[in-house]
Amino acid sequence: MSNRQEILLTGAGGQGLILASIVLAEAAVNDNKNVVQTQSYGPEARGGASMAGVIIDVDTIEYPKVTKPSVLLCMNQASFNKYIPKVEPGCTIIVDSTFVSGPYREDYKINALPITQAAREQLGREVVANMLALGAINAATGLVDREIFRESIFKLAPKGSGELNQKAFDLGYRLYNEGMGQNLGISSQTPQ
Amino acid sequence: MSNRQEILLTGAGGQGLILASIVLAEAAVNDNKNVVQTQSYGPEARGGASMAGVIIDVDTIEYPKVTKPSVLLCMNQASFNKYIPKVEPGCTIIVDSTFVSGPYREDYKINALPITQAAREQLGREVVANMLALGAINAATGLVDREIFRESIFKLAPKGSGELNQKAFDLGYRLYNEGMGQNLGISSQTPQ
Amino acid sequence: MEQLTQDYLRTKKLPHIWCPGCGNGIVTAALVRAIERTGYDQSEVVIVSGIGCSSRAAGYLNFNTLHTTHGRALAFATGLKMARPELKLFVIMGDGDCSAIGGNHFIHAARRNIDLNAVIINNHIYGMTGGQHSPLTPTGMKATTAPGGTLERAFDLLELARGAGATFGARGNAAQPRQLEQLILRAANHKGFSVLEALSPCPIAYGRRNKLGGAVEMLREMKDSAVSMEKASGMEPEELEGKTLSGVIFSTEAPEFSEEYYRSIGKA
Amino acid sequence: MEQLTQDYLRTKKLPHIWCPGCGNGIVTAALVRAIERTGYDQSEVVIVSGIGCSSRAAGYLNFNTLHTTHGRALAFATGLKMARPELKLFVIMGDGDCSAIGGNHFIHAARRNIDLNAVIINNHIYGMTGGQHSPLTPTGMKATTAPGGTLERAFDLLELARGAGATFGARGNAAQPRQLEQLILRAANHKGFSVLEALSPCPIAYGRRNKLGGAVEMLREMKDSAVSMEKASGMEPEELEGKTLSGVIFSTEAPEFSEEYYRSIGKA
Amino acid sequence: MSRVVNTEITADLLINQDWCKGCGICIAFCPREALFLDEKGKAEKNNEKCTCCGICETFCPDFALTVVKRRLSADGGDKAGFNARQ
Amino acid sequence: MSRVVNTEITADLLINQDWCKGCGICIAFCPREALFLDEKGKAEKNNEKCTCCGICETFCPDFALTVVKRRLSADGGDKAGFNARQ
Amino acid sequence: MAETKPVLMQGNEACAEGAISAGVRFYAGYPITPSTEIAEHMAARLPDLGGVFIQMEDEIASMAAVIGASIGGMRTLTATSGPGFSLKQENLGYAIMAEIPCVVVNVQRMGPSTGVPTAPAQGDVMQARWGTHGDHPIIVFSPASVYETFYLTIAAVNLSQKLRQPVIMLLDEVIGHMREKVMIPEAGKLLVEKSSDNIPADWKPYDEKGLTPLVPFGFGHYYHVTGLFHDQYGFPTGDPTQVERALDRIHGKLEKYRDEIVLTNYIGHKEPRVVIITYGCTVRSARAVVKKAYWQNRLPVGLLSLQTIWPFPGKEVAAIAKQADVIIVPEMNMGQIVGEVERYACGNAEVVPLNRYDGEMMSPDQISELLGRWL
Amino acid sequence: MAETKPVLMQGNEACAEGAISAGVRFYAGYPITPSTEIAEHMAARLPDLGGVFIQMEDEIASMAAVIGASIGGMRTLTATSGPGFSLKQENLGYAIMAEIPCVVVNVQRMGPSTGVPTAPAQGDVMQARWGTHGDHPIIVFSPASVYETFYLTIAAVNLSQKLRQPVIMLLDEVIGHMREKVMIPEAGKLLVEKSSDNIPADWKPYDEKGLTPLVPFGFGHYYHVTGLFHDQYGFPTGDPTQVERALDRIHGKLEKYRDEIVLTNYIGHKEPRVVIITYGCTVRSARAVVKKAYWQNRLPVGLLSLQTIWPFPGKEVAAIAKQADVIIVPEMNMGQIVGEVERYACGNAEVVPLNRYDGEMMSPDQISELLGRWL
Ligand SMILES: Cc1ncc(C[n+]2csc(CCOP(=O)(O)OP(=O)(O)O)c2C)c(N)n1
Ligand SMILES: Cc1ncc(C[n+]2csc(CCOP(=O)(O)OP(=O)(O)O)c2C)c(N)n1
Ligand code: SF4
Ligand code: SF4
Ligand code: SF4
Ligand code: SF4
Ligand code: SF4
Ligand code: SF4
Ligand SMILES: [Mg+2]
Ligand SMILES: [Mg+2]
Repeated sequence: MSNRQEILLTGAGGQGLILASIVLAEAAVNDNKNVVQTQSYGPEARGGASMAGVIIDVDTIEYPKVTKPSVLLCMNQASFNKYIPKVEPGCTIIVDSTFVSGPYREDYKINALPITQAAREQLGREVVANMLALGAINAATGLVDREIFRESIFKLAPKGSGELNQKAFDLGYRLYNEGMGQNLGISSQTPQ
Repeated sequence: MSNRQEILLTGAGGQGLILASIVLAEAAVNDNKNVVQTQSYGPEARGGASMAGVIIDVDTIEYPKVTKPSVLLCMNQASFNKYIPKVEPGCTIIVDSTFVSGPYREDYKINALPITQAAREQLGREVVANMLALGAINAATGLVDREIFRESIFKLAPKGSGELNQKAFDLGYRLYNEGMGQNLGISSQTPQ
Repeated sequence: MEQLTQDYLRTKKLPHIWCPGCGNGIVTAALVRAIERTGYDQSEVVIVSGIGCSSRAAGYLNFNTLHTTHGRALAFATGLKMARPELKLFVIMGDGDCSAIGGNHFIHAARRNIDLNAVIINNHIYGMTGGQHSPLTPTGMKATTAPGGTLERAFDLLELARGAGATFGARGNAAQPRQLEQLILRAANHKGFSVLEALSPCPIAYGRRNKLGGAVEMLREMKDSAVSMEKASGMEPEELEGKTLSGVIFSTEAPEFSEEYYRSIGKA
Repeated sequence: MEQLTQDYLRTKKLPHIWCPGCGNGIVTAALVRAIERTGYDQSEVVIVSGIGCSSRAAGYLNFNTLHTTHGRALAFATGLKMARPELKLFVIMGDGDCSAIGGNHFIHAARRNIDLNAVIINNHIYGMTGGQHSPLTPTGMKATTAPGGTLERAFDLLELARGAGATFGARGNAAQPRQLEQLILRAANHKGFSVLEALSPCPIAYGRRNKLGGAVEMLREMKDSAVSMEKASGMEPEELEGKTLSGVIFSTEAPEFSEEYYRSIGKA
Repeated sequence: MSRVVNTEITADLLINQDWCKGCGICIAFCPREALFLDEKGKAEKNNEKCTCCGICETFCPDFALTVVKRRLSADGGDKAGFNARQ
Repeated sequence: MSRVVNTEITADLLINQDWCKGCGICIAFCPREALFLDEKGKAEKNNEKCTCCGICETFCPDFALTVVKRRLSADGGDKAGFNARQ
Repeated sequence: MAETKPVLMQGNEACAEGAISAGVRFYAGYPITPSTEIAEHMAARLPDLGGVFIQMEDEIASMAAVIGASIGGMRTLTATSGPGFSLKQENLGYAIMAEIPCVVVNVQRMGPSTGVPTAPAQGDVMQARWGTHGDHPIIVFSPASVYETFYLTIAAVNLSQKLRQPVIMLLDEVIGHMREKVMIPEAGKLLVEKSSDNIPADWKPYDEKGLTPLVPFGFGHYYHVTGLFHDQYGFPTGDPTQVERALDRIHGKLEKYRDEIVLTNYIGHKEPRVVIITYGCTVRSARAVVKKAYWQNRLPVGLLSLQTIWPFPGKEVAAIAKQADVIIVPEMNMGQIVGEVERYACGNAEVVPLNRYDGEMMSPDQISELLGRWL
Repeated sequence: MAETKPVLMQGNEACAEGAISAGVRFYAGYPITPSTEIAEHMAARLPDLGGVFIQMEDEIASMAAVIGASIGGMRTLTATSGPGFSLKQENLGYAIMAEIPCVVVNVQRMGPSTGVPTAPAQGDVMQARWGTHGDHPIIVFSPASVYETFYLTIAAVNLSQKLRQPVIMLLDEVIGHMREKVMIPEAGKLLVEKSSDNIPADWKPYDEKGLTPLVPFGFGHYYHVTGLFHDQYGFPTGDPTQVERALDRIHGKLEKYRDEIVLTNYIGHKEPRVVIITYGCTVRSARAVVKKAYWQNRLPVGLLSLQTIWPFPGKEVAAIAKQADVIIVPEMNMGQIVGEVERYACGNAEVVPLNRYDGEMMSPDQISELLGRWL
């Protein structure tokens, strides 16, 4: 189980996290890895919190649920508050500073990136924030071959939106690389 | 189980045999005996064969079904054909010769009485044939105290018909007593 | 009837289990004559029924016969019709079967306008279980579960069907067996869901308790109170009091569901 | 709404689980205002509901509240009403809850004319399970189980109720909340079974898939297509095309079941 | 048996007493009073009166009555079971 | 806060932002264009424009809007929560 | 209890009368053989008692109406048979989850499906335990006589009220339809055990502390009743801790009051070699056999009859398995309770099923023939 | 079977796709979480394949429609979850009695009643066996992965056809909703096993001689189908001999083909001291534990996973009980299959239940903690 990577995507309903987890899982499959994707539903299908997990391994994956995330994405404050205490310090943490205002504990390596803001301002569409987040995650972890990932995104995107989504993915890379210096538990962005 | 009396009333639906069995059972209760009454239903509630059993005992009655009848009443040919082979020679058998034409085997003590015919001709009402049959049975067996039986009949009869039903019961006694001599397995009546 | 009986009835199963004078046999005979007149091949005809005295008819009819669970005949029939739209399905139900436990499937078959021919034998009572009131028992009539007369209001089965979107509704009765045959035929020729209510005497579980006389008296009363649609249109409301409309009560057109479905998948 | 909210809503349970822009809240608010206007004491009012987004309203209403099983609310309510005829029961159902799985209880409550106030929140879809078509989804509209648009015909819920014998039927919508409140009040004051169909937007499971815009657009369209009974009577059939009748669609009188029952046993 | 003979067709009312339950419906609805119950309670007909009109057939709940029409065929024989109803 | 003052009654539109989900319905249906979404996506009002007509209250799916009318009582104090609707 | 004049009574009637004696005043049902007489008896009796009889549109609605009426504060009963019992399962589960008292009678008939509607069978024993989805506790009584039917129905009503838990009366067709002499209390001497009328001020509908009476609707306690998992106040929750606690609590009720619930009866030899374990009408045949074998012939045999079949009397069976060499389990099915007996016998005694499933009652002869093999 | 490109697939989707691969062309259902994706997938796929998708008015109607379509000769499937499964029971019993093939999927959720609709649980295991009234045989599969879901659904369809017996796919929410990499056959390579098309001239719908294919309606065999006990021709009978024979025959089918039906899988030590027995998604947690304990640490442990839970793999369990000292039975319920394990272990091994019933998946930690006690 040494190769097991557990990725936890958290945020609010409507932020496209479940779709992102499926895209990630699909990309991993195309990259010839074993993968399991799960999600948690609230008491109802509507509103509220949203959480999806992806496990990637070269071995067979037995237990399908995320227990010790190696990657955590928090797309809103509530999920940040809830999940940060549950991960171990080694975990790669990416938060959307558009919605999350900390506090960024010093003992965690937290990449606070203005994900939704960048999607809105630089691509004109908030809805692609999820792909942008995937770009940032892959930039940080190299979970999946970048080209295969891009292709997978194109394949799964709704008709006509393939390129936009790929752009968002690439923007995620850029954002992550630009933000590299700030992995200090403190976001460089003032959240609004 | 030495005192166990099993009475089997058989015939066609509509001949009032189940009611007769209930009246007999009620009479037995009033005579301070233990009693269980059961009936068998065909595949449907309508038409076809009808069968009711009454078990009377001074002891507690365990198994509630009739297996070795001590008294058998056959109110039509079909039931006669079906049940006669199932009883033991010691059984008291009463058949309604109005509908049953034999054959009356020599090894059985069969009382063939024109039950329905008598009800129709002497009382003007075929429907009381069942009470008439009860009279004949009690005459033959003395299962229940005659007076208690008569009272029970009055109690259970539909309003206004108590006396008619008692009359039928008494007529059953008379019929049995008149027919006494013919317990030879051969009916004195020519069935029509 | 001889040839029809030989062909379309399972004569080995006769005599049937119904009580003397029960209207189920009269309606069944009319159904057989109507089926013959539709011109369908015997192997294309399916009889589906629920549970009840009336539903036992399926066992006596020599077609593909499906005796289902209580109240669910139309749901079984819907599946079968969708799987094999070329078959001609008659669905025999009792009043309880159709309108009590089966009420939901009835209104949904009407809504979908699926090509099933519902034949409801309405004896105003649960016959098979010995005489409990049904949703078609008229208010005030007695039943074993309404010893003082039922307080409930009855459905007008055809109005219910109409409200649910049915496109054909007709009412006949066992006392006018030729007209009944004719109505069944018209119902069968209607494309879409058709409802045929056949009034029928149950002398044993209904007539006796309500002192309606025997089968003959019940049939006579049935005949006397029936008023055809044509006649009714010329009558005053007071004259119609206590009468029962008979004939085709309504008939309209709408897309038939199985056909629409197969067309939508490019198969019709 | 402040005092009403404090008294009649379980404020601790708010904000509710419904999506932004969901009409359930608008209808629930109208219901609360109408209940206050009936003058019933809070302790006499019971809210019964089935299962669905809309049925979750029961949990937010500060009365005696009974959240039952899917489709069965009216059957639970019938038992409760018969046991405690002095209580005032409002029965909240979704379109699927009431007319799909619950269709049979609906028509039988109508037939019995039992004094229950059915409030059906019709969003034309199964909201809670994510957007499958319901018997009230108009033909051609899309749903997860009808990706190409549903082929089925829809019920006219009020015609169904009428056909089943209901004595009161009204239709309002979330885009006319004052009128809706008024209609709920009139339904509540009706003696016997009353049916109030409240059209309501589900922007998430219905609007989005059918490209109807957001909640605001759906409400605007709802308002535009609503035509009151009075207005409609003066309109040509062509003008009425695509319009929805609103207001009290029918109202008649008939004996109420629980009252009849208690009278029959000498208790009323 | 009753025979209504015209040039080509003879007709018969057949009674299947095994199926008859003696309900009396046919008797009540026969326009000719041609039917009665025999001593075993089964329907029986009066040949003189029956016109083979077929009404009783449609009324019998037990499929016990059948009007059979026989067309005299070219070779003079009977074609039994020919069914004249449409 | 907006106050429509006549001799005896003042009215207020209260907004419970904790319950507001920012659906925008109130904004669309306010006849005065008195409402808008603030930067957190919650409804906020323009005091100048609002007449406390109460329309938005009936439209809000989240029970987040309330028009409160206060009657000036004899002793000059406010009677909060008086409910003017019937 | 003062017993008076003996009367002749049918099993189904005894069930209805027992319920009435225990204060049941609401019946909702849908007719089905062989349970219909219960409905018919209720239809005749309840109106005069000021109670409610209603025939619903189907069994699902009947179950729902009964729950609704219970929430209104009435004691309630519904009766059905196999096919209807299957239909009631969803709402039966609701009553368990929402802890609404009610008594559900299933007069068993030969299944599966429509089967043989008028024939006796004991085929619904496992269904009575497991018929509704999800883990749930259940109490099931199986009377062996008209007399037991009367008294167990009373116990069912009272236990149901006390524990706020549906109770099932699982009758055999033989018991439901037979008439027997019984002694029942004088009319008027009602056997109603009242659940407390004094509701504490801090009453919670699902108080974790233990049994808490149901406050009917209409008394100013604005609580919520739902089939979702819920907290002490009845409000929905999906929180794992609360879910687990809720399940523990509804199952715990039955464990805590186990001795009030589990009724069995042993007759026969003190140190038996062969014991018959059975229930329902089969007890009658077994008793006939054991009476003869033990009382007449002093053979080392015994009979454990189970009035309560669920919760299963495992303790009692385990104890017997340690004494006896052989346990015979006659049932009018293909083997249902025998599985539980095997489980609790745990290899300590040989467990021998004896099954009859042809739609006829198990006869004493069948049992004694098998018994003979070990004696 | 030629396996091709790996794809990411959801469990519910795999169930639908498996069914389609096995020739299912008819789906009737009613939506319910967490099974709805099966319906939605069928709604998207079947029309293009010339098949029928219909959303019925409720679960009862869905079950009925599926049976109707099967009689019309189509291969059919319906899917639901707890509450809907309870509602389907009556008609499921009909399919068993009338021997109509069909596959019924129950994607389990946390019950009883409405419970926690989105939470996983294995609470319907016993209901799947005993949910409908009367003695009846049943086949129930419980897959542990998306891959198994695909192949077991194919097996379910084919077995159902061959035996003319409904088969139940009992999925866990976890399995139904998770996506996994799977290898499935190329499109077009259908896995349909055809039941014979050559109908013998003397075909009887319920031939006593053994398996006989269903001749769909419309081919000139005017036979009768009923839920009543019936003779070889399908006509009702209440005759005790025939009733008994009919029950023996429908149960006998499953015994005769037991080895085709009962699928289990053992991994681990050859002479284990502790064996875990489990099914469904719990297998995943158990396998994680056993892999570590046995493959990494060479401890004497093993895992028997049950793909088939009914008919219960009693033989396999009995064999293990004779080897092992301890059998651990982890289940996401309060203990259901463990009862069967105890029965077949028959005292030969200590049987230890491990239960989780808070709406969360059983974790490997829970299992290894318990396992640790014996190692
Ligand atoms: C689920 C179920 N509930 C109840 C029954 C019992 N039952 C059989 S037929 C019937 C009603 C019969 O009445 P109807 O449908 O009017 O038919 P009829 O016998 O009058 O022709 C009932 C309640 C059953 N078989 N199944
Ligand atoms: C017996 C049963 N079947 C199915 C479901 C799943 N289910 C829950 S709500 C619902 C339909 C919701 O639609 P509707 O009644 O229109 O209410 P809405 O959510 O749209 O307000 C369904 C199918 C269930 N809970 N129980
Ligand atoms: S009970 Fe009524 S409906 Fe049933 S067979 Fe007899 S007469 Fe006919
Ligand atoms: S899904 Fe639709 S009905 Fe349900 S809460 Fe959301 S908007 Fe409302
Ligand atoms: S109608 Fe038929 S059953 Fe009745 S008496 Fe005439 S022949 Fe016999
Ligand atoms: S055929 Fe006509 S005339 Fe002859 S018996 Fe029948 S009804 Fe009478
Ligand atoms: S209508 Fe209500 S929820 Fe929507 S924006 Fe306005 S205040 Fe907020
Ligand atoms: S009260 Fe009237 S004017 Fe004021 S914001 Fe609301 S709708 Fe606009
Ligand atoms: Mg009827
Ligand atoms: Mg809806």
